[in-house]
Amino acid sequence: MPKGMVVIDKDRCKGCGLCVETCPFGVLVISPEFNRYGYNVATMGAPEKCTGCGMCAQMCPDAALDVYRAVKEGV
Amino acid sequence: MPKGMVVIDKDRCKGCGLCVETCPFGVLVISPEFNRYGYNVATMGAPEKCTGCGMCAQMCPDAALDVYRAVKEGV
Amino acid sequence: MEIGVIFAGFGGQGILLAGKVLAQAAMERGFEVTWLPSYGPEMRGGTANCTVVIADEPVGSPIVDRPQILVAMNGPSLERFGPRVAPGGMIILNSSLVKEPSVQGNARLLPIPLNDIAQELGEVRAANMVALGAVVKVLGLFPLEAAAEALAKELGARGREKLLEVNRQALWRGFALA
Amino acid sequence: MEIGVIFAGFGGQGILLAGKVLAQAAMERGFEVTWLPSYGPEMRGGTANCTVVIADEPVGSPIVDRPQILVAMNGPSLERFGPRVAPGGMIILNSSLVKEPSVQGNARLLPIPLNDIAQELGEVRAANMVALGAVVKVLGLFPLEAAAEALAKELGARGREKLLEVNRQALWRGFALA
Amino acid sequence: MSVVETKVPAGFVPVYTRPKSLSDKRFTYCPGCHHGIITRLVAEAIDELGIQERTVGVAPVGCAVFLYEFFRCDFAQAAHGRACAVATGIKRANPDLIVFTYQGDGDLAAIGTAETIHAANRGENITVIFVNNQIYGMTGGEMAPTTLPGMRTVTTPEGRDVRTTGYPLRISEMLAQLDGPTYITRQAVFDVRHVQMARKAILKAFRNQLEGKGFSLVEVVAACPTNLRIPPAEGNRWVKEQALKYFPLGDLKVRD
Amino acid sequence: MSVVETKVPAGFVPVYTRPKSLSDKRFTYCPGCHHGIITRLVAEAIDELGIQERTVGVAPVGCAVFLYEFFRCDFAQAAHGRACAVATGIKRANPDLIVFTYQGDGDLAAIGTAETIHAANRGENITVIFVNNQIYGMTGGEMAPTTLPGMRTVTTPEGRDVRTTGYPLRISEMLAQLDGPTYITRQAVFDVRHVQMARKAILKAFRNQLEGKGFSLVEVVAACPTNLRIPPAEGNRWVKEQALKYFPLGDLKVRD
Amino acid sequence: MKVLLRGNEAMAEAAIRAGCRCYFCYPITPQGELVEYMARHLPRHGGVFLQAESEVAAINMVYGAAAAGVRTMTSSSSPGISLKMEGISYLAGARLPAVIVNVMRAGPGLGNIAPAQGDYFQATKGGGHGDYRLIVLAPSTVQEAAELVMLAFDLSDRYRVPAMILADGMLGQMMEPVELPEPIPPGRIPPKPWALTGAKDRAPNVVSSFDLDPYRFREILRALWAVYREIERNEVRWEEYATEDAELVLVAYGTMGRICRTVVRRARKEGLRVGLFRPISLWPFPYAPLRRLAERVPVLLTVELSAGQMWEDVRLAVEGRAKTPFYGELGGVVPTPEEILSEVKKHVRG
Amino acid sequence: MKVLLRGNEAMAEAAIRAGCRCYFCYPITPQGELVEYMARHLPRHGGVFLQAESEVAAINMVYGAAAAGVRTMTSSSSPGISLKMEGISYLAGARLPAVIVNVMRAGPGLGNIAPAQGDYFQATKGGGHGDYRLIVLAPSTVQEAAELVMLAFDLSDRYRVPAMILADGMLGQMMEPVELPEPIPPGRIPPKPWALTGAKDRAPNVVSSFDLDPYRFREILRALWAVYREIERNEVRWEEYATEDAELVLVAYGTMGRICRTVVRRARKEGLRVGLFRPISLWPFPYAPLRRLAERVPVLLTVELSAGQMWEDVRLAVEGRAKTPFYGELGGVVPTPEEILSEVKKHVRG
Ligand SMILES: Cc1ncc(C[n+]2csc(CCOP(=O)(O)OP(=O)(O)O)c2C)c(N)n1
Ligand SMILES: Cc1ncc(C[n+]2csc(CCOP(=O)(O)OP(=O)(O)O)c2C)c(N)n1
Ligand code: SF4
Ligand code: SF4
Ligand code: SF4
Ligand code: SF4
Ligand code: SF4
Ligand code: SF4
Ligand SMILES: [Mg+2]
Ligand SMILES: [Mg+2]
Repeated sequence: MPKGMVVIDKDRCKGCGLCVETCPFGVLVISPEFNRYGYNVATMGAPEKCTGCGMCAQMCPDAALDVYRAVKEGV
Repeated sequence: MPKGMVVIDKDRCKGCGLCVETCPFGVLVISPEFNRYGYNVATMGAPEKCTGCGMCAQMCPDAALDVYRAVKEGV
Repeated sequence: MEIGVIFAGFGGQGILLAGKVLAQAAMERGFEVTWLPSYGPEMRGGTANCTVVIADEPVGSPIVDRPQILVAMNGPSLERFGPRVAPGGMIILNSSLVKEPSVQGNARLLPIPLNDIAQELGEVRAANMVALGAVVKVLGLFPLEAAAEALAKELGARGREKLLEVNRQALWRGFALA
Repeated sequence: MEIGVIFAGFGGQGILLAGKVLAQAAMERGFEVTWLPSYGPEMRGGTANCTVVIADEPVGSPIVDRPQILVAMNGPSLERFGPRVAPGGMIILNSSLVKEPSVQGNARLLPIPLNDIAQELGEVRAANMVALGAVVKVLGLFPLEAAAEALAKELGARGREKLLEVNRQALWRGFALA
Repeated sequence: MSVVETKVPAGFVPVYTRPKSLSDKRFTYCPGCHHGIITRLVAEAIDELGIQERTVGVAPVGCAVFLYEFFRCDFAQAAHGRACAVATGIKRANPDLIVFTYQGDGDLAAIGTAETIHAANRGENITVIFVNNQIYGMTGGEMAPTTLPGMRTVTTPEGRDVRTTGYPLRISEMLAQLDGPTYITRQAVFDVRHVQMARKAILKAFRNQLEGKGFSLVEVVAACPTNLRIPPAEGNRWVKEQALKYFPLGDLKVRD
Repeated sequence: MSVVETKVPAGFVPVYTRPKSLSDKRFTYCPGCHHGIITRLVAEAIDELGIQERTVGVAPVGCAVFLYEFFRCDFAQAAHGRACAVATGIKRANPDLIVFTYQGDGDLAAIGTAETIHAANRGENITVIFVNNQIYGMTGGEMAPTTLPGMRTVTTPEGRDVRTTGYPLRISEMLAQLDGPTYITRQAVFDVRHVQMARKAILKAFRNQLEGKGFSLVEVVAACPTNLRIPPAEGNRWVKEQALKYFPLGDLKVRD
Repeated sequence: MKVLLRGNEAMAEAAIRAGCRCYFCYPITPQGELVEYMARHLPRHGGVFLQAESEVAAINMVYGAAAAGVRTMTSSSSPGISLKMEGISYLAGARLPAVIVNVMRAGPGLGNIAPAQGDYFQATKGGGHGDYRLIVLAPSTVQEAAELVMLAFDLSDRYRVPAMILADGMLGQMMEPVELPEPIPPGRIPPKPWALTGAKDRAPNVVSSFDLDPYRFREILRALWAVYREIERNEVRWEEYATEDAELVLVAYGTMGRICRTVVRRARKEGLRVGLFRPISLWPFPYAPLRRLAERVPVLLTVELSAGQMWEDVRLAVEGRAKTPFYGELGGVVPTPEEILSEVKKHVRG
Repeated sequence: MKVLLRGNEAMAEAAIRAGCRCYFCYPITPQGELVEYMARHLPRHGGVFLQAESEVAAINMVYGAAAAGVRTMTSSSSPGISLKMEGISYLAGARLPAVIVNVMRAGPGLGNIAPAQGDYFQATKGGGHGDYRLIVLAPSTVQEAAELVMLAFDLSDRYRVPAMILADGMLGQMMEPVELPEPIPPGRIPPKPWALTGAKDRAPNVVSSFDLDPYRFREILRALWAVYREIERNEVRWEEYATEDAELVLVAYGTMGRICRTVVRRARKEGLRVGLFRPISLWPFPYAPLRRLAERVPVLLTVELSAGQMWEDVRLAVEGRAKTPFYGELGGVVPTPEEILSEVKKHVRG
């Protein structure tokens, strides 16, 4: 299980790519998929690498990202 | 003959007394005479003391004063 | 009945106050009144005037073209308003300042040395009340006491009660001289 | 005769240009025309549209409630304008982006894979000209050459002459497919 | 609008979730516009201070005109440039409210110059968020007072000529000179570190108001990729490499 | 109007005569008002530079509203606060003209804040004479942005309360921060020495324009004895002892 | 008890008694005493007096205070009112109650400070942009000025439509005896559930005049115009004096209304059958009563301190049913009763 | 040669061709292209393009440039025009020629950017204070927009009265073929001996709208009104279309004028005798021609993008001689020819 996870609200995402630029681990990519507003939305290209650091969400201009971190085992 | 001389435009003078305050030689006074606008106008109380320094004119807010200086003899 | 009174003079001569006291007195005695001052930068020209209308019906215009009474506290006021006084009207003239009245029109002239009288009373600023006393007499609409009461009220409102006595006397002197 | 054409799509799909070239071409061929764009922040919503009216009398309203032709370059445009197309009118639909057209009204549907064709031509941004070619055919008012000339003029004014050839081809492809 | 129901996935805890004081409405900003980040930071501050139920926002005319749709709090939409006057009216009428304005550089530093300066000088106990993107975004990219020298806009087609249109106006520096304001700071959001700093500044600006300390203004140097005609990521670089030359970051006035 | 014919008396030479660029009209200012001195100094500068025939003045709304009657040069009467915009229009239309505005503190620093700042920021090649008498003179003595703390005015009957109305606005200091202006200075006229300094400053401000150097502003801290309700001589002392505390004299910006 | 007050002071005191608690202003003659009175008295009643940096700022502060649900007012005179046009249009569009006092002076431009009535169109037809109306009330005595200010606050709250008092320099400056209206009981101000008080236990409130969608905005404006129609039905006010048997009726408002009253008295003394129709609400304008009058009175002479502004409404009301001559003065000149009377005599004989 | 231009661009180009050499603006939709065009082209003609800090500043810059004797213009849209009201009143009072373009949008308040005609009163009756008038010209095509801009400069100079072009968002945004008018020959601009050019070899000139003395100011205004009367005699402009035998005439201006032209064509096709009266000069309003029309046409249906503003002028012209129904839209909604036609059918049958 990856350490982190990002939930992308596809209808909010405008495919600006700032999250992609920001993610230090190359998790996110812009997909060729259009949303209903005609934008190519962000998606997790490499979900396994996500640390749940939240940096992507801090940069997202559309508040389209929620970030979660795996509960540490034993905690 | 005094060294200086001040010509006061009585209709302009509003009797504010700034010239009186300013004159270093106590030449000017506010007279009890009213002008047509109801102001007690400035006048030369001690014309003989006037040096023609022009300070009164520089302070007059109504540009009511012209200042002259005696032509030095032999010049 | 609708009587117009104009008070006019230099700024600082208490022109507006005199008018207001007259209006107040007339109001207290049941008349309809208006008081209209000159206003704005005109007042900084060094002159002031106000118009009081006293009537027994609601006053239409507070502006009076042909006043029955003019109080001219100085020369320029006489020049400006004198010719406008209604035929048979009265000009109360401050003869302390205007020695040789130039304009007169069809009005009667009542010269009173307002400043001198006030000076005598020890308060040159009471010249306006001397004039007002004379106006009340000329009007003949209500007793001088009405003006004195109104004056007391006005001075009270301004915290100037101690000036009351001398102003009262001024009123009486003016009343007596008119 | 008064024919309304609406071009609609995403911003960046060259919607306004396609409309303008159509208007220009029609004008040069002696028709009365108007061109009216969507404007203001609407354009920042990511969509754009424009309306061209071609007529043989002075055009009244440049707004068209019931267009004869709609070019829907994407899904939302079809949804928004599709139902408005006049009975018997024509919808030129970008089937590259809209696979399963949902709305249709009483109009005929002409699906053309605009993006794919443009891609084939090596310039995806020429999809608008593919559409325009189809419009000119459907209209049947003037030869495609008129549109090609107008296009040349427009690209010239923008200093984009080198795009002319591919756009010309796009026009022809659209014309041929309609 | 279909909003994805964000349930916390099993085995995970939230690190970042959409601020509660934002409504469900999609932002109307362009892709990659810094307005979106700044709007979100304001919502985060309101959440953090728990003041949503007593906050009144004042929306400008500009790309943020729809602000009142984005927030779950009371809002007034102000005439172009007059947000500080409107905020003054609200705050004076009801000092218990937390009142903020959110304004662009055209709004605040051109048409609203007088209202901004005098509200600041009076020390109105309000919070001002000032988005300096060096352009009139909403109207299509005209020169703003903050436009950089040589920058092309639709009203400076040859680039801003400082000889005829002047230099970029640093209004925050001017405001910092006044006795009235409590807190004037300039921030940016072109990377995460700066987003975090901007977030703190906005928080402080609201906290000042809660503490009755008076006028606080947070300027955020921002990018308008649309009118710069560059992709969003380049907008970040633009701010960092171009805009900051004229608009250095940092606190300009802090009174404690 | 009867103007005394000033013939030079025999055996005398003139030391000071009424400036040629003044008309015969009496000033409408109150006795002892500093406006009169400042107006005269402007006329002296115009005389000295010999520019009367190409000078266009812009009169404000305020006690100097009648300025166009006092000068023998072309004049525009501007809407309250807008003199700098009007001057901009004139100068841009005809750069050969020498254009100056003359404005009160209500005019320039309250309602005209934006016009002043932006003309300065653009570096308009005009000359601004700014009479800061800490009051709205013409309308009867209301608080100005420059009114001193605690000072009683008709709109601050208990004295200016800085907590609700702010501190005196030092707009010259704000302007001096801008890149646009060439020359910003603060002068006074409460005694002959200061009159002379003010005179020089005004001269310089006009000369700058002649040399195409851009925006120059001379603030003159002045007294309005009427609304201070004090005799004129005390007006001088007021400036010296009270006003200068908040408005220190001197050059704020000089670019050569 | 009657007190002698200036019109400006009476309006200020009436506003305070009407519960006005936020007053924003910028000085201008001839309404200076209103500003001064508020500065002196409003704070004592726990209200906010704030001198703004300009008229533009003042009207937008009013917008803010009104949005916050407080009774609020601003006052100015003609050029200052012109600067408020955008703000007033916003108030109208956002459905905010507020009172604006215009103590008119002569225009256009800087003009002068003498009384005039040249802002009638601006007040009644919308000097700002877009389709909106203000409730416009025109007092002709100081007494009425006080009463109409109180009424203006009530109507403005009731309909959520800004109200304007259209006075002039004469009315502002003159003193007259006034019986001041009682201060309103606290409960009289209607609840304002739409006000910005913090979105606690309710959905957020928004005060705005903006809707990008023409169809939605049309609905908003239709609702607004429905309110205007209601006001037109309910709030028309006017006064008639000696009109019963009149052969000529003077139509005049405000200061000219009171002067024309004197004209009527004098005319009657001379045996002329002259009456007066004095609109009190300029919007809604008393079209219907005036039209009724026109059915039986052959001449309606409009008298204004303007080139003929209300005159247009008179003609709209009359629509050719009677003669509608006009007598006006420009530039701040106030005609005397004699001048008006001699105008009257051109149209009617004894 | 015809070119395809937006209304906004055509107006800008026409201004340049009319010799406008100082243009001051503040951006606002839907007139942005006018600003942009001027920024791009005016400097090339040696003119001054200056983006001001606000609409208030812009109109006062116009005041300055006009005072200096140069042809000058500003443009804006409704809320921005409201902010110019004081400045426009000053221009009028100071007798300065200048051209103001209002590309109207829906109001009141921020409203939206769709086309509307809600600023008719503001433009024609004086949205600013005092008794003044603007020459108001309302184009209905892009071609006419260009021509009327040129005319506006000429008339404004000739009479020393500011002129306004009253357009709307549709006309500003749409493209249409235009035959651009020739640039004016340099000599066409009349000499301006009153302008501020430096008091060399002449007495000083003063540009002002101020006179404290009501009697003197009255004289100034009487002179101004004499000019207005002259303009009313000389400069009334309108267009009639198919009115000869009409049983119903549509009265509409600008954008609605052109749409109503389509309505007339369609109505005629259906055999309905419908015509169009299109005022081109809104001030001076074509009262007399409309009144003549009312003598023979039973129904004059006014159609506006407003709650009924020009309608009042129509009724003033008609004074009961004909029926004067009204059809209007609010909020930026533009009615279709069909909608208007069905309104027409309520009043006329085939
Ligand atoms: C009085 C007025 N003038 C002009 C406008 C047009 N307008 C809308 S937004 C805007 C400027 C936007 O620029 P800015 O304030 O920098 O905000 P941004 O869009 O860049 O965030 C202007 C001029 C208006 N709505 N009202
Ligand atoms: C738009 C407008 N607002 C207000 C006024 C009224 N007014 C005239 S002069 C003035 C202020 C004068 O103060 P200041 O500028 O300081 O000049 P001063 O008289 O003190 O020299 C004001 C507010 C006006 N004429 N126009
Ligand atoms: S930053 Fe946000 S809007 Fe931009 S691509 Fe990523 S998720 Fe989408
Ligand atoms: S949470 Fe961190 S690691 Fe995961 S996608 Fe976002 S930025 Fe990358
Ligand atoms: S300074 Fe001038 S105005 Fe004052 S008293 Fe002297 S001469 Fe008269
Ligand atoms: S010139 Fe000098 S000495 Fe003579 S009166 Fe004036 S100040 Fe006094
Ligand atoms: S135009 Fe610029 S500022 Fe406005 S939303 Fe788009 S990117 Fe942001
Ligand atoms: S009121 Fe004051 S500033 Fe105005 S003229 Fe009088 S003294 Fe001078
Ligand atoms: Mg911006
Ligand atoms: Mg001052």
